[in-house]
Amino acid sequence: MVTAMTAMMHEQQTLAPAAEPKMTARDVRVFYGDKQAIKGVSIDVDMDNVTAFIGPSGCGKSTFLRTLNRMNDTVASARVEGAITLDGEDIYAPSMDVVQLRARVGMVFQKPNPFPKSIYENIAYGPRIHGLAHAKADLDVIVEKSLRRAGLWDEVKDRLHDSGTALSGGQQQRLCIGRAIAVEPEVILMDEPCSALDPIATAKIEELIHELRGRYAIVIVTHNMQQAARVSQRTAFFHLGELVEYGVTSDIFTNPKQERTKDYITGRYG
Amino acid sequence: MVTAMTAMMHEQQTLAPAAEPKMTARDVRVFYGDKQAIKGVSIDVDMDNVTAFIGPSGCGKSTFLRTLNRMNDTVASARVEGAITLDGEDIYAPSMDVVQLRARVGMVFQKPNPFPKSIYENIAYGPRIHGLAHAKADLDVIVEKSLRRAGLWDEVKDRLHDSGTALSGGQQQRLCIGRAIAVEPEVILMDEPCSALDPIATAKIEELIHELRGRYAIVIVTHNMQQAARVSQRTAFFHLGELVEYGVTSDIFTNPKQERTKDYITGRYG
Amino acid sequence: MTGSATFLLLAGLGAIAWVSARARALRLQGAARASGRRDAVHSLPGYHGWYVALWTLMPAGIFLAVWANVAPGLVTQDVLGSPAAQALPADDFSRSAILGEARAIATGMQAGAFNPLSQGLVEPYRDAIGKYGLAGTALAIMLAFAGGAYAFTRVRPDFRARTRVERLVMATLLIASLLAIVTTLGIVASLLWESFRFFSMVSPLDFLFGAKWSPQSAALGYGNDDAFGAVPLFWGTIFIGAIIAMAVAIPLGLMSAIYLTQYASPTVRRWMKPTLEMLAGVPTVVYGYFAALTIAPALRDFAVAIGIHGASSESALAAGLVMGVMIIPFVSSMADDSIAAVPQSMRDGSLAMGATTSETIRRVLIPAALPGVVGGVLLAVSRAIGETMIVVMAAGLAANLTLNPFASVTTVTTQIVQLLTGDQEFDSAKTLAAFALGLVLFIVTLLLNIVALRVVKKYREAYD
Amino acid sequence: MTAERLPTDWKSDAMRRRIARRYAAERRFRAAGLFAVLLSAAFLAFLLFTMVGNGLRGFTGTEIAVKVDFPASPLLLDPNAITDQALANANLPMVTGEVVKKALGADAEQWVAPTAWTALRDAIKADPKILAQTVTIRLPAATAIDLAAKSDGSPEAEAAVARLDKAGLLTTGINWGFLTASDGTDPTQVGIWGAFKGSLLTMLVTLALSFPIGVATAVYLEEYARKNWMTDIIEVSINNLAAVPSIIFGLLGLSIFLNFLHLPRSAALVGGMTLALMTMPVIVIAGRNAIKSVPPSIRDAALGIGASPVQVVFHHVLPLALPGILTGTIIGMARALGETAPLLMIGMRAFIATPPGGITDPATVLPVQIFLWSDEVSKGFVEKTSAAIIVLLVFLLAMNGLAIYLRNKFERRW
Amino acid sequence: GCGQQSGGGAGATRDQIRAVGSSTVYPFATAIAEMFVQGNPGMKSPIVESTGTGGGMKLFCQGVGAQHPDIANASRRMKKSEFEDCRKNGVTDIVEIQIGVDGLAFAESKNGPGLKLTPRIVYEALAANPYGKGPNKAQSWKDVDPSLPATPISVFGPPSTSGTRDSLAELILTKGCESDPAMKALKEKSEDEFKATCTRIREDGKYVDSGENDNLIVQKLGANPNALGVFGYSFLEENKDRLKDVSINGVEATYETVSTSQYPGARPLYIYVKKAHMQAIPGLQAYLDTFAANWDPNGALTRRGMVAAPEDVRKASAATVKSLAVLDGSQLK
Ligand SMILES: Nc1ncnc2c1ncn2[C@@H]1O[C@H](COP(=O)(O)OP(=O)(O)OP(=O)(O)O)[C@@H](O)[C@H]1O
Ligand SMILES: Nc1ncnc2c1ncn2[C@@H]1O[C@H](COP(=O)(O)OP(=O)(O)OP(=O)(O)O)[C@@H](O)[C@H]1O
Ligand SMILES: [Mg+2]
Ligand SMILES: [Mg+2]
Ligand SMILES: O=P([O-])([O-])[O-]
Repeated sequence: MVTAMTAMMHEQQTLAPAAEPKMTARDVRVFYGDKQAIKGVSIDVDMDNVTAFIGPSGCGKSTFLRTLNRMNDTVASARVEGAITLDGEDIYAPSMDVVQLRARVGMVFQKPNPFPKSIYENIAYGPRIHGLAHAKADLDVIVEKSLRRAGLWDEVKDRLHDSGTALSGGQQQRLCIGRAIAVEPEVILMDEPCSALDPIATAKIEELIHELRGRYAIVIVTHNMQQAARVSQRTAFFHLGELVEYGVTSDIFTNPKQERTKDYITGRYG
Repeated sequence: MVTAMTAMMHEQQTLAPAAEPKMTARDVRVFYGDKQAIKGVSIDVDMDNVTAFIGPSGCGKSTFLRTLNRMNDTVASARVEGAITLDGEDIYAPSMDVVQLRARVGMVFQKPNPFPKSIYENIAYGPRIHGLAHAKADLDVIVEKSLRRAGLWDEVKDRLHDSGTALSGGQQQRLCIGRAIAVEPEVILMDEPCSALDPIATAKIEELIHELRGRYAIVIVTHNMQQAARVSQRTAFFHLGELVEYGVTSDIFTNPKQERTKDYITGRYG
Repeated sequence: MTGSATFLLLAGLGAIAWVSARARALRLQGAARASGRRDAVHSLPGYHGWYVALWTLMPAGIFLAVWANVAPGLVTQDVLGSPAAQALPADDFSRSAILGEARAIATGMQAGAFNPLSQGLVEPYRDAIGKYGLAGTALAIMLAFAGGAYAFTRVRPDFRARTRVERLVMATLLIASLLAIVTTLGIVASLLWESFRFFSMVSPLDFLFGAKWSPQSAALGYGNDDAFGAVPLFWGTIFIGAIIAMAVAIPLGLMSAIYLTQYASPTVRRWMKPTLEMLAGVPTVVYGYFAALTIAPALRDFAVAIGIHGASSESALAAGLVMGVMIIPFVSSMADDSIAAVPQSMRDGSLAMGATTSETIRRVLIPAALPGVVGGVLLAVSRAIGETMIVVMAAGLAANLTLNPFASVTTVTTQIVQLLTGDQEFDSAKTLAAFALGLVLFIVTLLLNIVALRVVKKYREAYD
Repeated sequence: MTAERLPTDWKSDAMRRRIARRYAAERRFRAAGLFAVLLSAAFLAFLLFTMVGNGLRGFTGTEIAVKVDFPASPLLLDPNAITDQALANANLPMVTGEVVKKALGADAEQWVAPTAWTALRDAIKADPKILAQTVTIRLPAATAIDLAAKSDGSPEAEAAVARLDKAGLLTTGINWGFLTASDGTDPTQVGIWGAFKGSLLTMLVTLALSFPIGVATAVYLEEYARKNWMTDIIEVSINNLAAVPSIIFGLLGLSIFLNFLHLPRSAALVGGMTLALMTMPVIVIAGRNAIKSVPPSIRDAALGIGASPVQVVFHHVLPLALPGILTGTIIGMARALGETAPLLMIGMRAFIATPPGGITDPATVLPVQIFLWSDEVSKGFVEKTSAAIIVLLVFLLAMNGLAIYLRNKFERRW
Repeated sequence: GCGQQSGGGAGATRDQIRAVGSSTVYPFATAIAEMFVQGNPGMKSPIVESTGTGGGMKLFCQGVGAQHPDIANASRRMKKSEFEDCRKNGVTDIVEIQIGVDGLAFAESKNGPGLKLTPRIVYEALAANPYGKGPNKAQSWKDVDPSLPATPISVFGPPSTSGTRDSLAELILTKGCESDPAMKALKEKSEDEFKATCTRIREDGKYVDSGENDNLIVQKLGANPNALGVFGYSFLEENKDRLKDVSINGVEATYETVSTSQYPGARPLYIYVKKAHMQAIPGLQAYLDTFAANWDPNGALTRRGMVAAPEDVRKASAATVKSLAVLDGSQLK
């Protein structure tokens, strides 16, 4: 299998030079009640590379991802320790406004979850609540731009006022990406964005991620290793709540340093 | 990937000689309302071989399987056309008694579904309703024999009166197989019996299937190709409601005749 | 200045506050946004508007609410001081009636004077009301301006107006939800207090275990001893609500649910289910009327015809039967839910063994759904024993301890109504007994519900 | 391993008989289910049929045409000064009696309703000029005549009806007064308007209190409440309140609203408050279920782009939950509208002949009016009671129907 | 309308008359209420609640003020204890007006056995403890008096707080009880014991206490041919087609016999008015006038089944309506 992987790597884009980290996590521990789901993870996410989190089910990928925009706040039992910064600012500081944080760190979920409103309203919602547009015209511009960036414009431009839920799964997921883009985030977190999609839709999303790279810091959780290999430049391998290995994607897949990583990517478990 | 498959085949048992078919299906079409789910499938199932149905999700494997014991009768919108026989008798003939048919063609489901009764009662249920045992002693004999055949006796003999739902997933699935065996069926249909189980439990069930082979005609649906390769002697590949290819398992995996089969087993889709 | 004018004025002020604060926020934020820092701007301008508007309206509103309670007293003081008031009669009620009338005329709520004395007081009233109205309005406006101004100075691009406004919303929601506790406490307090007084006159043991109920004789002054034995009431309640009604409702409800969920075609189900639910929508007074007028006489004639002794025109059977019919939808919808909650795989498993549908239902579905069904039945029982109108209209008042369904029995709720409507005797044990009965009813239905919900919940969890 | 058992011989006689028996049992069971459904439905049909059968007649009334020769009547009224007071002072009841006697015979006075003179009054008021003329005025018939004309009555009444009919003086038509009049003592003259208005005012109070509070509570509990002892208490309270028998709320209203707070007895305000306490938990529970059924992914989506928790609820959750909340509210209101027992406790059972003007005026409500009429002796009230029941049922069934419709229409699978 | 606020001693007003009390008087009070509205255009209809005489007295005596009723209807005279209670709560000036007479009627279904009763029979059939000789064992009327049929005793009657029940005790039971000389002697010895023996009614189901609703009793009799009902004469009058009278001492309750007090169950009907409310409640005087205008033998009330009071009583009552002379508590029992 390892050879198959390596083959895929060849298609992959080259690694961008190491850059100033956009977000940093230091010794992050997350607890659900008494149960520790993340055990001291430190990681840097930079602007120019797509970072992939891989690991077997239940290892804490989603949990960790959600600490990055404090979506874990919505889980009553969840408790986060350690330090996470965005542009050097501690996002768990009391002075941090969560609402603003989430506008800056957007999120795309596993299952496409458009609002049961029109396509237009789906995109316009974020700019509206954040006061990014004052006139209808501004909003129109934002909607078009976001849909274009999400690669959905051509498919939906004639039916902007149809319901977002009437789109196909892949279109819905691109709509959600467009919705996240519309508030001009700095970081986009994606939690298994393709796992509910068919291969063609998946290919589209992967292509989109390529295009968005550089403009936003992107973190993507996946348990499809081929996908990680295809879309990311850096890969973090989680196991049982620990960050086992973090490095350049091609290194991780071709030359893992840790035994556990190797076992995982060669399919011994997971 | 193909090579990996072939390696697995070597462990597989040899194909039994072609036998008198136990069940035959001729040009079977199934409709859910207006939607056609099965498009003219003809197939023979014999006593001595395990037959596997494979194919991508939604291709109609379960639907076709359920026509074999008329479980589709319970779906109000389902309509079956074509001819299916059991020992030469048309099972859709008005004179066919469904209750009897289902006792003769047993079924095991994807998710283990023991009744919320004791282990003993789970097994005894079928014999009781069919009046196969008259005295308690008869019933005890049947329960023990069925549990032994299902490979569960040693694990549960001391707690026959515990609830069947208190068993582990793999044990529950064997209990369900035991339950099906208890009414002395002639055919056993299994719809992805291992997909809810862990590898160890899966191995146990596969072993059980080996042991049951020959005594019952066995049809198993799976979308784990390795499993099909391991347990079956004949494999039917379904795609979009059609039977694309049907033949000796090792042929299908090493030397598929159809392009679609080949694409599927090499992982291009599904 | 009248109340509505003040109200309009304040509303206007609030609107102005909203608009101007919003405009200011918009302007300031435009500048801040240009600076480029994302957290330079916090809340949408609208939130600033709301923040300032709330500060404008709330203090003034609270003040007005207080003022509305204080001012009439001040007005009356003023009027009483006027010369015309000297002629007022001394007795309080006539006096306040005259004052009230004068005020009604002064405020234009009444046209002419019924009492000549009040005519003279109209002018003083008008003056006083005008004076205090003006004072109140002036103070309220001052407060509005003060509040608004304070809030307005806080409008800055990074001011967290949204957080403040949302905090108020949250507080409102919390307060609303506390009302449930207040209500419960109110019920418990009123029941406990009156019951306590009752039990200081009648021993709780006599009440709970006594077999003779004749509050009438207690009221006639023959003493409270053995007049308040509630056992016949409890028996009547159980006989009608838990035995006869359930004997109707359980089989019919359960079998209807089974038929509609397992056998009926979708069309039949679509029509019959709401039809049966309509049985629960018929008001109980209609059932009562029906039971008393149609069912009870028929049953009595029947009983007499077959020679049953002691048949009464307000038989337990009539009330129980009709109540049972009313309860059918409760039982059937609970049974429906419970059966639907049994996983489909269970049903498939049984059918695939060659069981017939009825065997599957009786041997697999019902046993699996049993806790849910039992919970539903308990809820239905609790509903039946608390049901009032049917028994008030169709059951009797005779506190009999009998097993004869054609005889008349009485129930807890009937007696509560009897004791409290009409017969409001002097603070006798008799009136208070109604509250003691209410307390028992409350506790019993509470326990039934707690148990039922437990059972249902536990069972639901088993399949989740 | 135990000895092998031969495969079952399904064709054996014993097996065949067994299967026949099982199928028979199956048929019996199924028939029992059908029987249960039909019996329940039949009961409903019987109830509705009885009510409609008895009640339709309540919407009709009988009138007797009486020739009135005003100049010859003992009426002293100045046609140019017709005021309410003047009419009230004119002793019209006596005049009416005389007029009827003159037109129809000495024993005819009891054929017209005791309140028949109001018809005379209204005629004069409508056109004072008739005071100088001889006109034919339709006077409402007395209960006995009314019943005899519509179905069967006492022999004397039947005889009178036969006589009047022969003379062509009797007409039976729709009695609009039943929808516009209020309670009274004469069954031919009573109407439901007063009780209906009382119901309306009571429901208004109930809705105004229970809907906002109920929805706010549901939102708080479902979306914001942290799991702690207070939330637990609120939750337990609400579940319990939903199950408390309605009469207990009446006891609460009596001892707190009337005896402690001294709010007005018999008023729609108190009735509405009492019923609101009863309706609120229904709305809370329905609201919570509706809110719960909004998929969490919608909340995640909104939170994920930086909506605040309050925005999430007000922009997304509530609009989506609204149909469910409304369904619950309608059901709760329908229950409140049909409720009788608690209102008896707070004195809404008095004789009130003028419709309430506001929520603090004494009032009664439809179901209580039904209860009161059901206790009236006069046989004329039987059909009026059933007619009032029809009116109430029409409203309730419409409300329940609307709720069922809403539920089916908006029942969505996410 | 709404918007009335209380506070500062001024303001609690009511523009509707409010009457509570006897169910026997209720039909007359509502009829008068109706006539009052028709005769006084613009006035709101009085509120009449049927609570039973005793219940009405309790509400009536709770105090003076808008939240308390203005009028108590009674089918018996106010009791001393009630008067005291009123006084305690500040209701001192009470105007007593007799509006008419009613008979305590005994009736059975049209197809009933046709009983003929005397106070003694009624007493022996209904007393809890006839003549103090132990619990009442009579099961059928025949057990009480051999001349009567053997139908089981079953009497629907009013509850303890109703004036009708008091009348039953006073006019019938006590009379029947006194037919035994021993009881007369007991009366001398111990008033209380006499009362208990003579007026306490059995509670074993033979006497069915039917709540504050005479109409209900009427309806139940229709369905129960063997039962006897006790209620006001007007209800009997209204239901002549369904019920028939049961004579007492051979006298049937008719308009004649009741008005001349020849019928043993004849009793006066009263309304009690708070003088303090006369000034405060609009229309109260007019309401009383309406009563006075309609209680003549050919007035509207007799058409509703009331029996007019003798002429002298009517005159006295009319005078009271004018003068509003206050009741002197010392004459009460
Ligand atoms: N809300 C929660 N409450 C309690 N435990 C939780 C919760 N969410 C997740 N967990 C636990 O935390 C651990 C990490 O879960 P997480 O969802 O982050 O895994 P994951 O790597 O994303 O898995 P998957 O690939 O299945 O999505 C798991 O053991 C999970 O059971
Ligand atoms: N009850 C039903 N009503 C309508 N359509 C159905 C129903 N059950 C299945 N189908 C449709 O029939 C087609 C075949 O479904 P089926 O369940 O047989 O597929 P499958 O091969 O078993 O898939 P999987 O591997 O996911 O179990 C699908 O398109 C499915 O959506
Ligand atoms: Mg995850
Ligand atoms: Mg399948
Ligand atoms: O209601 P009563 O007339 O019997 O008091």
